[in-house]
Amino acid sequence: MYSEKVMDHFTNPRNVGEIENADGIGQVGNAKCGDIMKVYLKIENDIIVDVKFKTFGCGAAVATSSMATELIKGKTLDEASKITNKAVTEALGGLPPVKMHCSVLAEEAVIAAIDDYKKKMGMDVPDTRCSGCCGKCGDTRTE
Amino acid sequence: MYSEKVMDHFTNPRNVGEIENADGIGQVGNAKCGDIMKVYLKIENDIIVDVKFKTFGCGAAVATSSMATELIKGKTLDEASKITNKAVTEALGGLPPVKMHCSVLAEEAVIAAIDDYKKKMGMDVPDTRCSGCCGKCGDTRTE
Amino acid sequence: MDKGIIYLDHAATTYVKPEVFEAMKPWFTEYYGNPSAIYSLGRQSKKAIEEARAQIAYCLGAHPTEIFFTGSGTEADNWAIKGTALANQKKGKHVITTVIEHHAVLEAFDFLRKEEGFEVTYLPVNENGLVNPEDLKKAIRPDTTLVSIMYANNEIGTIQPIHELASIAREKGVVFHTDSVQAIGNIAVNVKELDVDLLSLSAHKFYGPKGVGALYVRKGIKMESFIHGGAQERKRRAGTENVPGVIGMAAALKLAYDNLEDYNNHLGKLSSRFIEKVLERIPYVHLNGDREQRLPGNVNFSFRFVEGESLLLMLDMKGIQASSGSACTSGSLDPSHVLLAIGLSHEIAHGSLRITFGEKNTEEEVDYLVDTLEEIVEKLRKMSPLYEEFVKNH
Amino acid sequence: MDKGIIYLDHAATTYVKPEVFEAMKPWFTEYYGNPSAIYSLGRQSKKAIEEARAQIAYCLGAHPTEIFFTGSGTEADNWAIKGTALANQKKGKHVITTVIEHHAVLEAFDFLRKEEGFEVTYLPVNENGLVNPEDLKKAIRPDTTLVSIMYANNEIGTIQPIHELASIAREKGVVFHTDSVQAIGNIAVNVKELDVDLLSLSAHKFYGPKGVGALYVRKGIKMESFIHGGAQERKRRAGTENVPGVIGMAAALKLAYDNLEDYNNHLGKLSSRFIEKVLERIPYVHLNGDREQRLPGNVNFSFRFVEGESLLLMLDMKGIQASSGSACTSGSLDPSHVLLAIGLSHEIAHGSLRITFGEKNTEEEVDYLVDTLEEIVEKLRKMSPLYEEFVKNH
Ligand SMILES: Cc1ncc(COP(=O)(O)O)c(C=O)c1O
Ligand SMILES: Cc1ncc(COP(=O)(O)O)c(C=O)c1O
Repeated sequence: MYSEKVMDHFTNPRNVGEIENADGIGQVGNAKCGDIMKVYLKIENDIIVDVKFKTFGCGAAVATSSMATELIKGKTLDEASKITNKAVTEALGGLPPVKMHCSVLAEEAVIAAIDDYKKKMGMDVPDTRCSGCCGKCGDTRTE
Repeated sequence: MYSEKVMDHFTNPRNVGEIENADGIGQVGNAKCGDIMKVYLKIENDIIVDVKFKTFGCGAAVATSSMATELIKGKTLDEASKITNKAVTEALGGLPPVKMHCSVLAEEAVIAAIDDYKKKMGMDVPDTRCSGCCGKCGDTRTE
Repeated sequence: MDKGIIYLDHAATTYVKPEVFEAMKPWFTEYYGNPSAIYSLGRQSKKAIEEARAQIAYCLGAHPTEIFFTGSGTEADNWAIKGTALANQKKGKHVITTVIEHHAVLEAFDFLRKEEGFEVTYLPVNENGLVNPEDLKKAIRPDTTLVSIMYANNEIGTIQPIHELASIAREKGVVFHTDSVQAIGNIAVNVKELDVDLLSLSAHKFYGPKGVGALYVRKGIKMESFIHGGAQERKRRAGTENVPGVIGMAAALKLAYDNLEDYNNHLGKLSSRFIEKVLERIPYVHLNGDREQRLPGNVNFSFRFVEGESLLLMLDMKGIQASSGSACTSGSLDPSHVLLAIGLSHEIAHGSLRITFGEKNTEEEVDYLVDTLEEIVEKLRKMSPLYEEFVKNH
Repeated sequence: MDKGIIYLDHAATTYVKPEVFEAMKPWFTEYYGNPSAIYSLGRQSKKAIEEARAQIAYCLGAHPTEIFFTGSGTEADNWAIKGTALANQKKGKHVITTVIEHHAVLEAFDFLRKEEGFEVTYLPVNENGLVNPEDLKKAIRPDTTLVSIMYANNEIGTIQPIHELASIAREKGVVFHTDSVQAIGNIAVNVKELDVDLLSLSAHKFYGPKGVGALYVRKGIKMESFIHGGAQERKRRAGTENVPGVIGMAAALKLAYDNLEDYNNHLGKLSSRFIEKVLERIPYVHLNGDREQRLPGNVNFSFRFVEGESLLLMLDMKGIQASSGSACTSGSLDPSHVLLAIGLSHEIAHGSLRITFGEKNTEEEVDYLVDTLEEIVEKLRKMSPLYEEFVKNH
């Protein structure tokens, strides 16, 4: 089902944990959907110097969380904001079609954490960003 | 499918053949139904001294023909007239349900041959007797 | 199979027992005649499948002419439900089932509802998964023609009071079907004692082969054929018979009935040990299903703050093969309809683990399972934002 | 099997080839995981059935997602016909088939006709059993939604011009199904070259196991599910997969395709020898079916004045296992609808004998068959009142 890379990130997820006094925290998803991801950011000079996550979810959710945090670590906020579910999945060598929505969760959690930081800093944050399932559950339920 | 006794009568049918100048000949069934039986009788003093048959038909048709001729051989016409398909089947140790109509054929052929003799002798013969399938084909087709 | 595998998913399927396989073997390559053929090779096959039918009938307390072979438990369910509902639709178009049926039943009813204009009443269950007979009584209407209630649930193992339920239907003259796919082989099932009209089974759930099932149809029950064609199965289910399959099913059922008590005791011991140890060692755990009215080999737990698929994957890495009602394991995004029906929240339903023991499992395996589970649940909770939140708030 | 048996009924069923059985074997007892399960044992089964599907697709020139496993050829036919006719009934309720189809097809159409209010046109065949494409052209109406024409006939072996027929349907936008249960394994079948929409097969006709078949469904074809339930077969055919069965089917099909030319030559030689010798030595014989457009291993004779069942029983006593279109072998009282459709009288149809050769048959067996036949036909004619009459009149 899952590729070796996915299984590696699931079995040995990178960056699991919390950051005390994190500069930005984002949580998306909900227990109803079966997937929750929470991201903690430590930011210095607009650079993500540390990132941790906690995820309640399936193998793909854990693996994408792990990969997404790896991808943004050391990046500027601008670079990190451009993270896409496509990039996360590609870095993992693909996901089964029914699991694609999990990669969206990781993208959204990262963005939510960045937004949280920006809000705290008094910066402008577009309202249109969603958090939670964004209807993705329903989308894939028809598979 | 068939009992040993049926198979015995099918493999070694008794009384197969014709009788030249037979005193009574009966033929029932038709090729449409897949079963035809023809019975030849040699009759002396109201007693069936010889009987032969020819049958076009399935294993059960051949076996019942054989058994029916055995049953009437040496009998008086009156006794022979009372032959029933039930008696023939029982003597064979039973037939599969779908094959029961074959035993009717043997009964009818014997009766037809006796009737033929009686007619030749100028005796009264009830008209109601049927010859041929007597609708039996249709009856069992719904099995 | 790989040395290290501990198979704990006997409700999903079972291996074919060696004795069963031996019984099937000659019918593939040696005695291969078509049972419809009249020559010796065919008659031999015919005789064998009729003996298999008689064997199965005997085990179930039925008459051989009441047993029809199918290609799966799902086909048996489909045929039973569609076949009787459609045959009796002039009498009425109301049918009854429960919210915790297997998809094979639920989707057959969906078909009746959506394609054939039937009205379906879904009986609820209590928090243990039990149907209340009073609910059935109330649900039956003059236009009700069919009730279908599963014998034992595949997820939580709850066993329904089928005799009581069937009697209610009988009294009102309504046809009663039970999907006994999970029950057969685990508990003694007798159609006459139960007084049911239709009953489905599937060989691969009791150490028989996959791809063969059967439907018991009480004599006189009016129903349509489902698969049309040749004259097999007394013209009610067409298709060349799966000769090795039905022979395997009969052999497996006989073995099951011969060893039922020992098997039950064995499973019961393993289950009790497992339940006790888990409750003792792992906090925030919920045992699903009824404690008494359940299949002896079924244990269904929900581990809070943990998601089922992750749990399964980690167990798999330790060689343990188990199942979950988590959405993620099914391809849909909703967790098991059964777990929701007994009142679990989505979160808790997502964290379910189903263990179904079988004949070869041992107490050592149970202990290994508990050790492994404790470790994995802890690991997963450590990375669970739900657990983090819970700890902060308590 | 008994030493002395000569099996000449390969159109009824075949034994499972040893290589095929070997391929199936480990999947009963060793690798028994449910393909829907996510742990390793399950994934292994899933991988195996997907490989089997790919293998079958490759042989047939289809895409793997176009292959669906079923529990028999009959189920594949039922699903194809009912599934498409019902899914397209808003477009129209006229469907077309032929008078010589297998019961699996004819009865599915009967169902549509009697239960669902469809109108069915039955195309006739000529005296060799061939459908005239012009007849199909004329039969298609604006409300026609489905045409089903068998590839090769199971009784007389006649092969239809499927590509030509399918093209006619394609032109008019009508779905085209072919029952290729008898063709597969005997002749090369490629769904893309044929340009058909649906095609049925059954493993036990090409040295695979009984109780497993498949339906090719061209991508984009609108059809309803037939067996509802779990998410197997991409939610289109529910039920736990018959893992050893589909693996056996794939192995058998591969073997068949790898050896098709040799197999054809072998069968062709046996058939020619048999036909020549019979025509030379037995009078009043009629060869049924087309001399050119026929399955290489099929020979169907009618022996005048002789009834088929008796013939079969006597052949059986000599160890020869063969088949007949006689009414008596089918449980009904009408002879084969196929033989009547090609214009045989009842009498001649009753006297038919179908010989279908297989890989292990030899020329010696053919010679023994001819000798035995000559003897038996003579014996039966001697006791036939029809023959007596014939002789008297000639
Ligand atoms: C032409 C044809 N179609 C369909 C079938 C049915 O296949 P099965 O026996 O697998 O149901 C058969 C054989 O019985 C057949 O010869
Ligand atoms: C309760 C229940 N009913 C029906 C089925 C379907 O049986 P099968 O897999 O043989 O189609 C299953 C198992 O999958 C089951 O557990």
